[in-house]
Amino acid sequence: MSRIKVELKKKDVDTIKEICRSFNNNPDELINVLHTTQHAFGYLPAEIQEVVARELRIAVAKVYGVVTFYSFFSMVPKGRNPISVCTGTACYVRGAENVLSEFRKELNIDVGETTPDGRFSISCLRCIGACGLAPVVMVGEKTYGRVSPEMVRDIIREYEDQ
Amino acid sequence: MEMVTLTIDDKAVEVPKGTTIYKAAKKAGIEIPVLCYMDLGDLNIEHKPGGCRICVVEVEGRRNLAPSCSTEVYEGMQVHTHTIRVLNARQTIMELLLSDHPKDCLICPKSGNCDLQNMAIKMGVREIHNQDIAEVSTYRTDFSPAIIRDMNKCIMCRRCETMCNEFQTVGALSAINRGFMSVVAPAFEMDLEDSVCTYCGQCVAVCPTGALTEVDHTHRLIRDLSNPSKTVIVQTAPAVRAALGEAFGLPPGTLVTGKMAAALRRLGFKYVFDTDFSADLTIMEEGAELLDRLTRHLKGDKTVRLPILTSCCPSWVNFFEAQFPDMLDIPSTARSPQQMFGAIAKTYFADKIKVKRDHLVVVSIMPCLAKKYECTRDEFKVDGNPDVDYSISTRELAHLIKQANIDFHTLPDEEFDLPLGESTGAGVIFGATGGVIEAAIRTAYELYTNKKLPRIDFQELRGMDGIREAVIDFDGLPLNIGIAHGLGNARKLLEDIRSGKNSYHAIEIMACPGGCIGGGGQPLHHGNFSILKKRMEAIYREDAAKSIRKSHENPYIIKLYEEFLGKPMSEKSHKLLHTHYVDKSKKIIYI
Amino acid sequence: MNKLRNLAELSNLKERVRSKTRFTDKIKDSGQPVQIRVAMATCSIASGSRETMNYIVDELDKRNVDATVTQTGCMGYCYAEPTIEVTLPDQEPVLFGYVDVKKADEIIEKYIKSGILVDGIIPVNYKRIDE
Amino acid sequence: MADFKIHLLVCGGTKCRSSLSTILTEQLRTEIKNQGLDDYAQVVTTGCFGFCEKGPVIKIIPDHTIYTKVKPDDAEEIVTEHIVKVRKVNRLLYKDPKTDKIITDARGMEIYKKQIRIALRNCGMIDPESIEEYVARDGYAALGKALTSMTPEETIQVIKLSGLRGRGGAGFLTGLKWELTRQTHGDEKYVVCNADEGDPGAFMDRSILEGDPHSVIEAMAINGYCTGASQGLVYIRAEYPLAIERLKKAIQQAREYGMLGEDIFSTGFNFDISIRYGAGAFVCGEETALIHSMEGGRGEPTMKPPFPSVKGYLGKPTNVNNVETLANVPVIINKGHEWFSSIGTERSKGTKVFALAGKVNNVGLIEVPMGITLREVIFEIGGGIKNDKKFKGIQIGGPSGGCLTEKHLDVPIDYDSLVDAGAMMGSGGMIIMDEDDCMVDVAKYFLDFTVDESCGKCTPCRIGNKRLHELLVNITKGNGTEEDIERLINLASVIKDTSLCMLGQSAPNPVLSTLENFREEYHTHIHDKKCPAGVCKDLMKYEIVPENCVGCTACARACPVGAITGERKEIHIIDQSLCIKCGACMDRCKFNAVIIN
Repeated sequence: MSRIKVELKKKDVDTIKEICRSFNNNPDELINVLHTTQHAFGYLPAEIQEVVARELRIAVAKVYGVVTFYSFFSMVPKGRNPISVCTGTACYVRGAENVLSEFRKELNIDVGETTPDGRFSISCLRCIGACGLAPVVMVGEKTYGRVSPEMVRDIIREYEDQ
Repeated sequence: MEMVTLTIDDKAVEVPKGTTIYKAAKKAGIEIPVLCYMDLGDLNIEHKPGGCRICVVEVEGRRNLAPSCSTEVYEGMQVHTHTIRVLNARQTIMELLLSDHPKDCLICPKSGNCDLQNMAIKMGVREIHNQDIAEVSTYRTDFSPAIIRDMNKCIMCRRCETMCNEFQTVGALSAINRGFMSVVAPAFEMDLEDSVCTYCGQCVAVCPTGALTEVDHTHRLIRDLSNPSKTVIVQTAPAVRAALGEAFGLPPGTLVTGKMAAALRRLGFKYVFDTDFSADLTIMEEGAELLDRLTRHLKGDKTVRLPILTSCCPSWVNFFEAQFPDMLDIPSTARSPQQMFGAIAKTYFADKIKVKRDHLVVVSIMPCLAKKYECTRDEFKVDGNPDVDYSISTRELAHLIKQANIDFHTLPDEEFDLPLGESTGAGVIFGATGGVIEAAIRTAYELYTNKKLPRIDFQELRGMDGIREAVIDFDGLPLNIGIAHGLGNARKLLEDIRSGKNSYHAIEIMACPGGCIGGGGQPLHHGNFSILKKRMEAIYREDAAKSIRKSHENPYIIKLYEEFLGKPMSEKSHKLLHTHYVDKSKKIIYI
Repeated sequence: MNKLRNLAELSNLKERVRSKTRFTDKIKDSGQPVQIRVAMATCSIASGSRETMNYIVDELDKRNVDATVTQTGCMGYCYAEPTIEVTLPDQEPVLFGYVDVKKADEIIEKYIKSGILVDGIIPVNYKRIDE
Repeated sequence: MADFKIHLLVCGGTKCRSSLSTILTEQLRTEIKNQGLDDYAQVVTTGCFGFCEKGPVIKIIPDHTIYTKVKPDDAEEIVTEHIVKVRKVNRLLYKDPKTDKIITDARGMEIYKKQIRIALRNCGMIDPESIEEYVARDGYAALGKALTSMTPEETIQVIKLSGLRGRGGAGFLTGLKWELTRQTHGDEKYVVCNADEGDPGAFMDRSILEGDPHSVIEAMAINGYCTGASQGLVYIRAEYPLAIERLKKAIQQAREYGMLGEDIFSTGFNFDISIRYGAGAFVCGEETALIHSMEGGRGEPTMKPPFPSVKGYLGKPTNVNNVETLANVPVIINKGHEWFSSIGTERSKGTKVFALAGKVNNVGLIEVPMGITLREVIFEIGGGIKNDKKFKGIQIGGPSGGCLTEKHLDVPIDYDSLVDAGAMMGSGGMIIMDEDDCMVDVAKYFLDFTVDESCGKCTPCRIGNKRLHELLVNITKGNGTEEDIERLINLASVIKDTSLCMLGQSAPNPVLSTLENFREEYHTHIHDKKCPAGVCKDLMKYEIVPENCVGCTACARACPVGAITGERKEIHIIDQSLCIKCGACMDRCKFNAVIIN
């Protein structure tokens, strides 16, 4: 898992401590804590995991083991406009693979990567349950249905100045 | 106990309810091959993740094959351990494991002593299909001062993870990633050196492949021994002599002190010394420190903290430096015997034989991997030159003896050289859990009470229980002693101290099961405590056979103080024989 | 305090809600306003049901139509999202599919105001257990 | 404004349209106009009736007549007879094949209603964010009934007798599972709702939680009452934000209304629910992995026994049930086990919710009685194959299931028949595939999924499935050999035989079932180096037909890798060694000069 070096500010550490406290510093709640923390910071760099481990009094190796186990957790920041291509079965048989490769080609990044300007990142997800609209692409919170490779450029253009 | 009867390969077996098929088969004399499974019997750790699936067997009426290591038997169960279906499955699984494993057995440090290799031989895998299109999981090799992690060779048996987390509670290792790329690693795949690893070596001791091995210094040693400008001297730790024989087929518990000394001499060491000597020295310093703290405490000095903790185990030192930084002031400041030996060897002894410090190479033979790290610590260097140049493990020594074609069995028993080879029984028992504190009491009692010890053997301090405690009567003063071996047990004691739950005066802690006799550098005991017990008996046998059994009566120790050090805790002693500890805990740094 | 302390209180609540809202295909007595349910599950929202619902609420208000609009879960017709169900007084509920803003306008104007069916009806193809 | 007395609803479903329903609509409209009935009758097109084999279908309102197999030529007769003379056109009426009776009034006839909604009873019916609407639909009556008039044992007995089996996959008898937890002694017990719906292409549980969260809450409370647990946990996918939001609201409301909390219905029964989030790991659908995940660890499965009912969450007895299973529970309590067990087949009772997706016209969420055939689901409820393509296969049970084919269309959908056919019920994903889908590619797709989702704990799943996937990739690249098939079969069966959990044990199913049902497609890839469906890129060759090429250079400009060369006005050539098969040239060519070979 690739990662970047970050420096935490005191207020960031306080935020993490507060999150852990809201789950009673209970190690059973590690995954909920990580969810909340990722929500607050956008990703889970090593430094944040160190704080979480300390607050919940568990080994940081364990925290890292959990972070790398679940695909939802990321150690690199996502783009400002995270693009998620659904590769669930319904989307796959309706051509999600072609849509995905079009995004990769257009943005010149691979799945799990972020464009150098930090604008876009691509990830795959398995079924958001909108199979009726397959293939489905999400950009941030917005869902695009029945996406064809031809639509990819237009979708990207919508976010170009963001 | 409720018993159940089952048949295994048409043999009827009766076993207690809850027994696994593997153990039931064993009872019936049927050996089922296992790979990830590890039974550390007396340590109360039975590692059976059911991960490798080599041990699968056929159970009638069951849809799929059952992992025998983790499937419980039931009444009337019918098990077949070697059907064609089973053999095909085992062979296929073995082939799968090998398809994701380097095939550099010829130069692998584990070759010849590798569970995976043995299993491959047993399974008769002769071909790995489609290897040309098979992706192989690869990881960066991690070189630390003591342990090398080559995770390309990891088969995910997870034994190391169990030792590191459940037994030692160090928490340096965890399974990471998922699926094909899953592997055991420190957090963020950082180097072990940067992690909380204590180098106890228990992971290395249980690793079935070449994934975790010790840093091998035998090549360096051969080069040094062949360099005429260098004077190479050696010290051997107490626990080595009680286990080295196992590597040559001798039964566990065979003492090979004399043969070992002879072998070392034949290997070309100029002087063959004994760490037991510096163990006696340790007692002088640590004992004095204990008495000093104790006396001040009894006088009401509030700045003194008790209990005093032993500090001769380097893994234990690493442990409290990383995980209990708030308690750095309670362990004894006395250096470990290995380091005391080095400090004296490169000053007192170097002067005696008129060899310059940097021409003198001090090598230690240790049952331990953390010792490899300990001698690299900056505190133990003078102008960059280490007091102990490097440490090799019992296993490496055995290998070297074999390599040099020395017939170990026919070697005569030889003595250690003087002066740093003379020791007392107190020095010997450092090798077993409880031994350091017993040695300390033998000396402290006499110094404190000015009376002769009514008895020398303190059975109440010996044994294999993870945490033990005893009260020793110091002529009216009841001295509360705590003993722990295994860092998991040490953690419990430390947490009790932190919360003020116990009131020990002195505590001995050893990181490995059984103390140094179960060290990470010893011939593999596979968790079999009977082997550890045999080694322990050997240690106490050697103690009992010694004419002098109290450290302060060692004539060469007395001479060392007279000629060189002055008295325990003198200025010179402080400089050469004591150390300080550093806070190695991860600090949360923010801006 | 909303707590339901016993079965009688539960049953009272049930009757109270039922008197206001229709939950069956059976035609009941008049007196209830037009009732509109908009499917608002993930796939509906992804297809624009939120826009449809907002439009309907605003437009009914603007056009002075007395109606209740509520959200509901997945109606099952993913292929025809957004879907809405319209129940006119004294009529069977009718389900419409592909209800974008334009369609919604048509439904309000023709069906809700005048009872004229428009294209895009989805026949209910399942049995309900309370009928 | 016209005041239509009669509405003619013409099915505009894809299947009916293909049998000329569009022309029929026009004919009807013309006829009505011709007969001057413009203000009296109106033709409206509708979505699919789910009665496709009898299409095109017309329903006439208000008298509920249904005409089947109506041809455009029948328009005049229908208008003249039915509307003007108010006489039914008998020959077009539906004849019940069982009784041979002609159905004149379609009301209550419901022949085309193949679905029964039990688990989905409130979905699309009530406002999921209103506990009051749930109560209005008999909500919390079952909890009240169980708490006030039934013992836990009696309640379990009802569930047992109903024959309800777990809807999450394996189909274990729900009542039995509850009983096991009840019988285990423990100071504390837990009930868990498994809402970690991970099958790609399945969204039944999400729909239930989004549409009717209270039914799950009520069932969990009943589950807690029966097993002796006062704590419930919902383990839900973090990818379902709407479901989470509605569930949270519902839990809050249930507390407000006293349906959760202390002394529920003044009976002294305490029960509350908290939520734990999944984080994107399919394997966490497996109960032991789910429990480890809830404990804050890696979601790795462990050996059973011990079963969660004995040693589960925090080492306590734990009863795990799937969302859909739970959604059935209140109805069973309310309507009785006899009612429930009257639906379905001998060994599979009740209904099953499926997410019908893929190349089918009516993609959607359906709930059908057990025992219905695949044909009915695909061709009636599903409205047939999209774009009139040829049906090729149906994947049931997601990555754990199997791919069934034409010859299985009349297999009844129930736990046992599906297993016999080589698939499994699974959680309810149903993906329809047509002639454009390559079955080797589909197998590869599912393997890619399981390789990605394998936890890595056991060898056969960690390495074995990876190797299976590599073999499939090799075949789709045209490098496969006949021995690879043998190898696939052996490897697949060993993986099934030796993997630790259901994920690994069932991962080879898509390979084995496609090998079984579509072996010739593998052979074509291996021997002819061709992909009949035109999916496997490496077996495709883009070529320029010299006769059609005008040398416009459009293709060469479109090619992202510069694989096309040629001077203006001269025939262009594609360098196969450079071509990445993106298809850009083909899209750009206006002269049909680029073809796939």
